[in-house]
Order: sequence, then C-alpha cells, then structure tokens
Amino acid sequence: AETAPIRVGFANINEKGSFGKMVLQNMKKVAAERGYEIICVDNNSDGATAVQNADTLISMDIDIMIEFNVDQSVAPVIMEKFNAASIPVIAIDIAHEGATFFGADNAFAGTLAGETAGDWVNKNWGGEIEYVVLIVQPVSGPAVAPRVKMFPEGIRNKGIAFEDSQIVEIDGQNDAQFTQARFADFLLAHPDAKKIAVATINDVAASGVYAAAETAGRAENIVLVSQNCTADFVEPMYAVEGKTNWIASIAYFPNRYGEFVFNIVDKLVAGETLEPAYYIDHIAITWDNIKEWYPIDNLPWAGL
Amino acid sequence: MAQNSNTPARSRLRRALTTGDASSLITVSTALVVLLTFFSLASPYFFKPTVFLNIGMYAAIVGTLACSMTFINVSGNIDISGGSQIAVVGMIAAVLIRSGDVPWWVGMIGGILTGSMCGMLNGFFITVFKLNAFITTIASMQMLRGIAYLISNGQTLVISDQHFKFIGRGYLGPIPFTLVVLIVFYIIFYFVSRYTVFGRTIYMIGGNPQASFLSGIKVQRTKFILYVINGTMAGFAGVMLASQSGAGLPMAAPNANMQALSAVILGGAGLSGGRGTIGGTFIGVMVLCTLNTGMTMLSISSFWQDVIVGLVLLISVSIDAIKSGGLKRKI
Amino acid sequence: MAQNSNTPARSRLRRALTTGDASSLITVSTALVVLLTFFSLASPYFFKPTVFLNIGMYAAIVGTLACSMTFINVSGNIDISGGSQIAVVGMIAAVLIRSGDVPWWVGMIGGILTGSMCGMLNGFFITVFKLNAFITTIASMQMLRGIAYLISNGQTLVISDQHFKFIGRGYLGPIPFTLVVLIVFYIIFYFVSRYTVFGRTIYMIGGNPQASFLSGIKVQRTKFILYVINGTMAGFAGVMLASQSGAGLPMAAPNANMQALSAVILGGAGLSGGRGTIGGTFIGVMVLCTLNTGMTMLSISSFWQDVIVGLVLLISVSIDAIKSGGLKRKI
Amino acid sequence: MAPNQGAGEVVLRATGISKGFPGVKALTDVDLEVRRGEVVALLGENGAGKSTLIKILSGVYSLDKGEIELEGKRVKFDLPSEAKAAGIGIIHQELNYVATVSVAENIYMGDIPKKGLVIDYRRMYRGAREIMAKIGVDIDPKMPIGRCTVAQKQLIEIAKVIANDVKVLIMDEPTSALNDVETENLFRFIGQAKSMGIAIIYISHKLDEIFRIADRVVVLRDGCVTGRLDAKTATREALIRTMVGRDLTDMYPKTPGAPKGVAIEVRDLTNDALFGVSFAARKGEIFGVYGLLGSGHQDLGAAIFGQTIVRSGEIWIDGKRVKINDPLDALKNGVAYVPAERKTEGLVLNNTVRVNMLSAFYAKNSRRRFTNKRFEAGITDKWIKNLSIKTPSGETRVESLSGGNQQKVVLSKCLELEPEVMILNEPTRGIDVGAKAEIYRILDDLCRKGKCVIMITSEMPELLTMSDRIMVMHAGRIGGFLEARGATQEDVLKYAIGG
Ligand SMILES: Nc1ncnc2c1ncn2[C@@H]1O[C@H](COP(=O)(O)OP(=O)(O)OP(=O)(O)O)[C@@H](O)[C@H]1O
Ligand SMILES: Nc1ncnc2c1ncn2[C@@H]1O[C@H](COP(=O)(O)OP(=O)(O)OP(=O)(O)O)[C@@H](O)[C@H]1O
Ligand SMILES: [Mg+2]
Ligand SMILES: [Mg+2]
Repeated sequence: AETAPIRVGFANINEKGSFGKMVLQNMKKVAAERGYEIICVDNNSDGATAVQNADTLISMDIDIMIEFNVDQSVAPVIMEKFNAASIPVIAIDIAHEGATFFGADNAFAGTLAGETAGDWVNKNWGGEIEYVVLIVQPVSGPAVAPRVKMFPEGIRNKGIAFEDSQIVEIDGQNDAQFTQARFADFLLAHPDAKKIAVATINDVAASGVYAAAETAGRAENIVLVSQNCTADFVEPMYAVEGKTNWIASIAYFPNRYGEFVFNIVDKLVAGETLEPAYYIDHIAITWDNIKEWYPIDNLPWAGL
Repeated sequence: MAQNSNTPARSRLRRALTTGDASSLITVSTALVVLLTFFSLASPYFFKPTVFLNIGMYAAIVGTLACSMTFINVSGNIDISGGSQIAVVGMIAAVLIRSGDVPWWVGMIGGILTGSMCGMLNGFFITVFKLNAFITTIASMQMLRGIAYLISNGQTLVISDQHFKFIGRGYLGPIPFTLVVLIVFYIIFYFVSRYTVFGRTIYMIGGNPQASFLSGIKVQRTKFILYVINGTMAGFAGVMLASQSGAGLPMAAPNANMQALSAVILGGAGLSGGRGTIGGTFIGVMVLCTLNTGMTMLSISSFWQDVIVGLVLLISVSIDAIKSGGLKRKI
Repeated sequence: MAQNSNTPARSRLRRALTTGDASSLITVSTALVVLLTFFSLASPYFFKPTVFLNIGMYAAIVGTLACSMTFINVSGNIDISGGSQIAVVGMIAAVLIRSGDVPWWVGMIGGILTGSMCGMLNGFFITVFKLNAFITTIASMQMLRGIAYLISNGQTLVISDQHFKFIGRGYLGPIPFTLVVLIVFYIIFYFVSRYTVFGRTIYMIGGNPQASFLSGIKVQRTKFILYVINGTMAGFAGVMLASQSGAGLPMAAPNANMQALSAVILGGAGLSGGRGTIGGTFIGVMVLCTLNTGMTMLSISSFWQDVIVGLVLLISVSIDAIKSGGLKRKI
Repeated sequence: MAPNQGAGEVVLRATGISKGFPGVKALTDVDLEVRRGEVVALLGENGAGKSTLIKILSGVYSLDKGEIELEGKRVKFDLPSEAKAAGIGIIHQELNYVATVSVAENIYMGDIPKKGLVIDYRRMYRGAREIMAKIGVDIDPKMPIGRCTVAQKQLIEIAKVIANDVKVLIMDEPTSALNDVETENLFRFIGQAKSMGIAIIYISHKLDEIFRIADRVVVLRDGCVTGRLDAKTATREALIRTMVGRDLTDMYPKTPGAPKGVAIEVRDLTNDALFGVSFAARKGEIFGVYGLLGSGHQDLGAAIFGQTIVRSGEIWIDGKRVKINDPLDALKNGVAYVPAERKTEGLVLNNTVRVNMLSAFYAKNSRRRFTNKRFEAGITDKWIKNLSIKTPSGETRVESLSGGNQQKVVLSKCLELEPEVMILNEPTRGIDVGAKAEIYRILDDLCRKGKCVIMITSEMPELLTMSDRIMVMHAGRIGGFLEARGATQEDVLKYAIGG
C-alpha cells in the first residue's frame, strides 16, 4: 500500500552563492519528479551550523539525508548523530566516514586545472613559467584547499619545471575586491614577470585576479584557471569570445547534482548495494568546449 | 502629591510597565510568544519537546556569551571580540587535547583560561590606557582571529576524545548538557545581578562612572573583572563549541558576537549603560535561536533569514523606543 | 592665570601638540612614515610611483566610505552597515546596466541613489525613533546584506559595459581615476569640515547634542543629512567597486566597514563625538592600505596580517591615549 | 494687574499653560506676561515648574494646553531654533556648551556668521569679543571652551544669548556659579537691556537678587501660580511664605561650635591647581573655605578626597598620617564628600533613590557582599523622612526628582556613612530657600555631634553665617584665616583678592 512519500533531508552548502543555488534548484526539481519529499536547509559554509542543522533535520523525521557540508572536521559529529538516528547519509563533496560519497574530486579538479594551464603554457609560452600564484582562501576550510594546492602538480605533469620558490600564495579572504587589490600588489612587486600561472578556488576570486591584471595592462602576462564554472566565468568568456587569458574553469555541474544524488537515493530505496563513492566527471571548460556544455541560450543559472 | 490622579500602586505599576527594563522585558517576551505560536502553526514538526531541547542545546554558545556580555553592556562598555575569543579558545583546547600529553579536562580548563586571558587583554587596554571599549575590541577581534589561524596554520584540528565530546553533545537524561550549563550560568548571573554588591556596582558604573568612583567604587577594577569574566565565559562557549563540532576551527563562530549582542539588545540592555537584565537577555537569546530553528524548519532562504533577523531587532527596539516616548522626544 | 609659566604662544603650541586632534594627526602620520620607510627598505619593489598610485586606486573604496564616516563619528554616531550598503548599491547598478534598457550612467546614478536611500533608512530610525545608531546599523547591516542577496537570488551579476568599467579601472594619464575621485572627495569634505557652518555643526552636535539643540541647531535634521551623505558615499564606493570588479557581487565588501572605521579611528575621530579630522582619516586610510600592500609584497601570511593590523590600531590609539594622559587618569 | 511704571506694552503673553510628564503634572493653567523693559522674576521651590515653564516658552518642550502670544501674535514653537528666530533668548539652568570647540563658536552656535558659503572667522572672533565686552568679560575667543572655568562658561552662556537681537530674554538661575563681581556685571547689563526695551524673565533662588533687579514677581508652587507680587513693595517674608506655603523662621540655624581637637590636617597639598595648601580643621566646627573662581577652593575637596591626582602633601586624620589614593581610601578613613555637581558627580541618575543612597555605604563596608532590600529600604525611608525628601518612594529614579531633592539624596548618601570629616563643595547651589535651611540644619547637627564639617562655598552669606572659622584661598594658595564671628564680607574679599 502507498504510504506517505519518503522524506529526504538536504543540508545545502551555502545558498548565498550561485553554486549552492543551482544545487538546491536541481535537488528540488528531481525530488519532485521522482516523488520524494525534500526538506532543505542551509549550512552557510559553517561547520557548527551544519551540526545544528543535523539535529533539526533529525527532529523533523527525515528518512534519508543528503549532507553538503564543507567542514571536514565536523563530519564525525554529524555522522554520529545520523547513525544514532539510523538515517543513511549521502555526503556531497566532502567525505563523511560511514556515508556514501558523491561529488567533487578536489585533488583531481586541482590537478586538472594545472594540466589545463600546462597545456596552454606549452603552446603559448614555450613551456616556461616564472611564477605560479595560488589564491588561497583559508576561511573556506582545508577540504577544498586541494583545488588550488594541486595546481602546481598539474602543471608539472605537463613537463613544465619550476622551483617551489616560484610558487606564491595570496589569501583572497573570500572577497573579490580584496583579491583584486592584492593581486595588483603582486604584479607591482614583479614588474618584469611575463609568465604567471594563476589558480583560484572559485570564479569570483578569479574575476578579481583578472580585473587586476587587465587594469594593470598585463592580462597577457597571466594564464588563469579557476574552479566551479559559474556565471562569473561563463559570461565574460562569451563577452570576449574566448579572447582572454582566463582560459578555463573546472566544471562541477552543480545543476546536475540533484540528478546524480537521487540516482543514489533511488538505489538506496530499492535496497541495492552502494559503492562507497561516486565521483563527478570534472571537465575543464574552455572556449573550445563551452558551447557544448554551457550554451549561451540555455545556461543552468538562467532560471534562478 | 498633586500630580497623581491614580492610586500610587496602579500608577507605579503603569510606570514600571511603560518605562525601562520591565518594558523591554515585555516587548521581548511578546516577541518570543508570537514566534513560538507562529512556528507551531506553520510547521507540524516545531511544537515538540525535542525541538525545544534542541534549540536550547545550540543556544548555549551564543547564550553563554550573551550572559556575561549583558554585564559588559550594563556597565556601559561593549565587547565585539567574543567570536574571535571563542575561536582561539577552541584551537587551544584542541591543541592541548590532541597533544596526548594531558588528559581531556586539562584541555578544557586550558581553553577556558585562554578565554580569561583574552578578556584580560581587552580589560588591560580599556582600564590602563582608558581606551574606548569598542575600539579596543575591534582591534582584538582582528588580532585574536589571526592568532586562531596562526595556531594551526589555518588547519582545523579534529578532537576525538570521547570524554570531551560529552561537554557539547552529552545529555543528562533527556536534557542536553549544554542547556543545563546555560541555565546554571543564567541563574548565577541573575543572582549576582540582583543580590550582590558587585552586581549593583555594574549598574552604577554603567549609569554614571564618575559618580560611582566618588562613591568609593573601584571603577577600573570592576571593568577589568567584567572583561575577564566575559573572556572566561567566551572560554566556556569556545569549549562547548569545540566539543559540539568535535574540532578546533580557526574560523569558528563568525557571527556569534553579533548574535549575542543582538540578544543582549533585544533583552533591553542598550549601549548607554545602567540598563538591562539577565532575564531579558535570556529571552533575547531564545528569540534569536527560535527564529533560527523555526526558519530553518520552514526552509526559509537564508537571504530572507538575514532580513528577518534584522527586522525583528529593529522592530523590537523601535517598539521599546516608542513606548518610552522616543517619537515625541525632540532630541 | 597662575599656572602658565611658559609664554602663551609656546604653551599653546605644546597644548596643540599634546592634546586632541593635532596629537592624533601626528601619531597617525608617524605611523605612515614608519610603514613607508620600513616597506621601502624591506622590499625593492615598494618605493615606486606606480606602487603608490596603485595603493591609491584600491584605497578608493574604503577611503570614500571612511570620508563621510568621519562626519558620522565626529557627530557622535556610528554606521556599521556601510559594507552591506556597498553590496546593495553594486547589485542595483548591475541590474540596471544589465537590463540593457538604460545607458550605463543611469545605472551608475541609480546605484548612488540607492546608497542615499540606504542612508535614509538608517537616518529615519535614528532620528525619528531616536534609536541608538549602533543598534540601528547592526540591524540594517543584516537586512541590507540579505537584500543584496535577494536582488539576484545570490547570483553574481557580471557587468561588461566598457564605459562603466572606466569608473573603477580607468586612468587619467598615469593617475587612476578612482584616486582622483577620492582626492576630490577629501578636498570637499575637508573644506566643509573647516569652513562651513554645516561642518562646524557636526562638531557641535558631536560635542554636546543637548547644548546644540538648545542653541537652536536642528540636531535630528543634521544627523539625518549625515546619514544620507554617508549612504550616498557608500553609493559612490559601491559603484566604484562594481566597476573595479566588473560585477555586482552580493557578498561584496565584507570587511570594508571595519576597515573604514579603523581608518577613521586611526585618524583620530574616536567614538565619543566632537573630535576628528578629515585629514587624519585620509592618513588613516593610507596607513591601512599601505599595510595591506606592503605585507602582500613581503608575502606575509594573511594570518599575521590580521594580527598586525589589529596591533597597529591598538598601538596607535594607545599612544594617543598615553599622550593625553590616559595612564594617569583615575577614571 | 497694575501696570508698572516705565514698562511698555506686553511682549510675551502665555495663558493657561499646562504640561504633564509621565506621572507628573508639572504645570497647571499658568498665566504669565512680560512687558517691554520689565524684569519679571519667577520664583518657587525646587520642582515648582519654573524651568518647565520657560522651556515651553522657548520651544524645548511642547505644551499640552494653553497659548503663547508674541507681540500680539499667536505663536507655536516646536524647536528651540524657532523660538530663537522669533526673538526669544534663553539661558538655561544647566550649562550648555560644546567643550571641543572654541569660545566664539559656542557663542555663535546655531548662527555662525557667513561670507557666502564660508564661515567668516574674522567677524566671528571680533563679534565674540565685542559681545563679551558688553558683560565685562575678556576671554580669548579662540580658546576651546573646555579650558574655561565654570564661571567663565556661565558668562559665555550669557554672551551666547545676547549675541542675537532678542525681544525676550529668559534667564534660569544665571548667577548660581558667579561671584559678586561677575553678578554685578550681569546686573549692569540687565539694566541696559531693560532700557533698550527688552522683556526679561529672571529665575533665581537668591532672594536678594530679586529685590535688586525685578519689577514684578510671579511665584509658582506645584505647577500653579500662587502669587503675583510687586517687587518694590513685597517683603522677604511674604515671598518665602508664598513660595513654600509656610513661614521660615530661622534660615541659618547655626549654633556656635565647641571644637575639641584636630580632626583633619592637610600639609603642603600640591597639584595642578593647589600650591602647598596647609590647614587643620577641628572636630565640632564648620570650617568654611572661600575663594574667587580659579582660586583653587573648588579643587581642594576633590584633592583631599582622592578624586584628582595629588603631587605631594600629607593628610593626617585624627593624628595619624593616612594615604588617600582614591575616594575609597577616603571613605575608609572616615571622610565623606559632597561634590559640586550632583548630576555628573553625585548621582547615578537612571537608578533609584535607594541605590544611590547606599552606593557609598557598600563601598565602605566592603565585607558586605550581598545586598539586602529590606535593610536598604529601612535606611532609605529613614533619610527620606529625616530630610523630608520629596519623592514618591525610594524606588523612584533620581532623575525624576527636583534639584533640591537630588541634593538631599547626595547628602544622605554621605550621612549614612557617619563620617568624622564631611567635605561639602557648594552644598546649596541651585537649592531653594526651604531646602537650604534644612541643609544648614543638618550641617549644624553634624557639628554639634562633634564631627568636622568643611564647607567649600562661593556664597558669602552662608559662609559668614554658617562657619566657625574661614579659610580664604587665592591663586591656589592660602590667602588667610579668619574667625567667622565678627568677620565681614570685606575682610573675606580682601584675602580673596590676595590683598
Ligand atoms: N523632562 C521631564 N520629565 C519628567 N518630568 C519632568 C521633566 N521636567 C520636569 N518634570 C517635572 O516637572 C516638575 C517641575 O520641574 P521644573 O524643572 O520646572 O522645576 P523648577 O521649578 O525649575 O525647579 P528648580 O528650582 O529645582 O530648578 C518636576 O517636579 C518634575 O516632576
Ligand atoms: N525623567 C524624568 N522623569 C521625571 N521627572 C524628571 C525627569 N527628568 C527630569 N525631571 C524633573 O525635571 C525637573 C527639571 O530638571 P532640570 O534638569 O531642569 O534640573 P533640576 O532638577 O531642576 O535641578 P537643579 O535645580 O538642581 O538644577 C526636575 O525637577 C525633575 O523633577
Ligand atoms: Mg529649574
Ligand atoms: Mg530644576
């Protein structure tokens, strides 16, 4: 006999970015299509909030949990709560021990960014690099750090050599304008550098980096690869029709997270055995493939 | 006297209800009742003991900070570095416990004492150099946050000690331990504020520091003690948070200070000193935490949550202001 | 009078140098010189015209906000919602420009007027209900930030208009346009503060609002105007920022308000009102921006940067306090 | 009403003015009129409603009922700026200055002279100097007013009002901080103003002044007009009776002291304002301290009590050297102090009468760590009764008490300490005659109980009648000592000006 629909709890990463927004939208859409009841809350990119949300959702009698928490260190606490309530958990992007993992492969994404930049450098700068600048963001936590920290390794994978001393880290403080000012400082401190590879943890920070380079008239001196492939990257790319040194952003397809995750939920409900982890196929979006993945007339965030 | 047309008792009651602390208490209590009713009607999951206990469990962090912050505000001062203090405390506790050299409770006490030391830092600049409290704590907010990151070079430090876990996540029967701690704190602070000379002193120096000084009160010493108490309470809050999240997080509690301050203000302790009650703050904390949980349960977007929290604060202080004649006042 | 053993002129000079605005100005200027010297010695890239122009270019956002915020502080009030105002402004400008229906400059003006309206909101609650400025702007800070997110549902709104880009990124000859704007603002505000009745009125209501009111000054109206001015300046800052980053960002300028406030305090306008100068604030802004740039050039870890900025603030207000006898004061 | 000779047509007429504050009816149906060239004195006990009435006339408060006519036209002032523009100038009871700006800017506050868009600083400084000269004052107009003495500030307050062309000049206790010379200058100016046809409302608790300058007297009690008298014919007794509703037989109830030995000795006290002050005051005497403004007598109490920093000097109490670093040390050594400014130094205005009365008690008896409301209520009620403090109860906030009653709260705070040495700084400033007499009675009582009372005052009558001995100060040093019995004003002034 048909009973009430299965209640799925979803704690989102942070609805204040378009990334989280797209995840949320797709989750809701897919849940509705497949007949699940979904209860959505916002973790606000804060571990402590995620812990509290876990308790709130448990008190709302959910059957299955989709946890999108960016703070690795609170994972054990969260899992302890859901285990105690016997609620199965699918964890997005950050491994939660005891949960089924789905999502980003941060180290792979970082390496891919480096390899993309490496290919470009081999083609355009004859395989030479003077500096590798990593725009880090400690406030976002260590889990996502490999997205930039693996960048140098990716470049080296392409046969480009440089010393560790040529790697410079700048804290963007999760603030585009601050990032911009600091990168402008970097450029001034290295007036003669012509071959700088830059990686950022997201597209917003990258837009700051690129604005600084443009303003200083040195956009030619950098090659920039960012992460997430949101509007911040796609729109300017179309605007200049690929004539930019912000060559790529690594796609995570947040607009399809719902689809992927509910495939796992379906298996769970059907009682199938699950793999411990399901990964996204990250793709480096460049001008060459952008029309295929992000056609201008059908952008995933257009309806937000 | 000629002016009283009512009986003295009635007019005294009316005066008490329309001015000062009692008036704020009524405003904030009304807000709480309205919110509880609204969420109970709007969500079938809200009106349950487990939900309330849960609200209490997470209210402990902000509530503990708000408790001593009430004293700070009543004394005519302010502290906006509480969130950073909590972060440093959690990191120190985590470092100590993870070192494996000391038992978990040494880590706990170390964390709490770290809080006291942060309070001493603030108190030192405020009472020795006579710096403005807001300015001092703007500076220490930045410095302490930087230190929290420096301790582990930005890493989060997972704490897996099973005993330590109990502090933030344990239950005494059905009651969360943090809620018990919170209630004990409020009882103690209430008692101090109402029945001790020290409590009285806080209200006096908030009302008029110069006159208090001339009444033989050691104003600077009292202020210093208040900051140490506030730091110690941030220590307790930091330890509870570290236990609740099972880790020392350098970015911990980014909004805790603003929330605690909002709760204190909702509870009627403004910024001009000499006014406010511990009970009011408690209800203020409950209002904010109920709002958080209720809005989360209703899946209200976090953008709207910001707007609503701001509005609640603004409306309730406006009601207070109107009741005490703010509209009619010319200055 | 008996106490003056020196000649009047000498003692007046000494008085000017050891108390009040001049003293703060000296402290903050010294800080600037020390920093410039230090960074010039420590980094071979620092002491160059391009670096200074660059500091000025990015100082414009915080500098513009700090400019009018000086008036707010001098008048004995405070505004901590500036960062949120900047975010709302940028979003509105972006929406207008992206709509494609209006030319870019309409978007710019729309943004600036949005800032004025945010200022009106603050001014309204502060002057009509007579709410405390800090409390009001805590609330509006949260509300406006929420609104910034609501405008685009959290999306970044990329602005690709080439004319609009000039505002934040253009140069007039070798001079960044934003720096020109900034300097013009400071000249105007300096002039107003020194040579107009309105300017002096700000000092008076900050020094003693009651006395000003009784002397026939329209205190509430002046305050309202100050908040509108401050909002308008946040409008300019928001437009410059949107242009500089080529987008309306709902999370823009998270720390701009604290930085502007720190600059104002460094410049000598405390929080008690009646004190402070536009020139001091300008140097305060330069100190903070020089610190940021210099530390980045030296690749100092951002954790240390927080600690150092806090320390610079604390040390310079402490020096001011000591010079004006804070150590010796009993209360 | 009989028209006064020399007075012209009515300039300001207020009819049926009523005003209530929450729980208080401050004014009931008050009529008042002032004519050109006339001085109307407004008299009444503390809290009678005088200040409230003139605040209504000047747009500070809005009225509940009633009408105001200025030169025959009905007016309504919502803000002080409107009253000012209409030609009403007012000197408030409290000093209203902005400490951080210059004397000239204070004088021209609200209408600084402009040249185009820009302030005309030259005209402002010159104008300020000229205006001050009118009332015989010479202060550098560029100096920040914060460095002026209280008397200078009061004079600047007066200059501020006469900087404008006023039709009506209202003065609320303008002389409470002035010495005789300064008062004379003010009266000379009032005379000029009268002859220029300005209508003047004058409030003071100093009855002598009333007889000197007023044409008519209007007396308020509990917010109602209880009498209108002609100043030329009224007697002192009649005025007091209309004010307080009874006769005041003995204004200065001083019994001669019987000193029994030194209570407190001060040796070579030196700080920023005092230069080697030494004296000894005895048990069972009232030791009067007098000085002109700036002579350091105002700083003496604060220095002994540990409020301000002392550079050198010794204090001996009851034959023992004591170290007083802060007021608490003083309290513990049996010294109590009534500061000059009750509102800023004496009281926590937003707290209750009870809390204020016991503030110093708990500080002194530091072993009491817990408050006890019943115990406190007993003490509070005792003093409310003993000093006849007019307050609804001990739980009333002191901000809602009238000035005189606030002063009594400060006194009872000190009396409860049962001090051996009681220092009072201007104990009766701004206090009505009835309350003044009560305070004198309290001081006399203390003295008879063998306590030492040091009374610092600028009021000559109370100095001469209440003291046993007098110390006169000049320029931070001692000008001389006198036995009060038989001393005259001239004797005192001779020392005060350093003669
Ligand atoms: N702002 C106010 N709020 C409430 N009550 C007030 C206020 N101002 C005056 N009152 C009431 O009005 C009464 C009259 O006060 P007012 O200041 O006019 O007395 P006064 O005659 O000037 O006394 P004093 O001689 O002490 O100056 C007071 O007793 C007080 O109760
Ligand atoms: N908040 C208040 N509530 C009730 N009455 C008040 C309040 N504030 C002031 N008052 C009354 O207002 C009157 C006037 O106060 P004001 O500030 O003019 O000085 P004052 O009390 O007359 O003192 P003084 O005569 O010593 O200068 C007081 O008599 C007091 O009774
Ligand atoms: Mg009065
Ligand atoms: Mg009065």
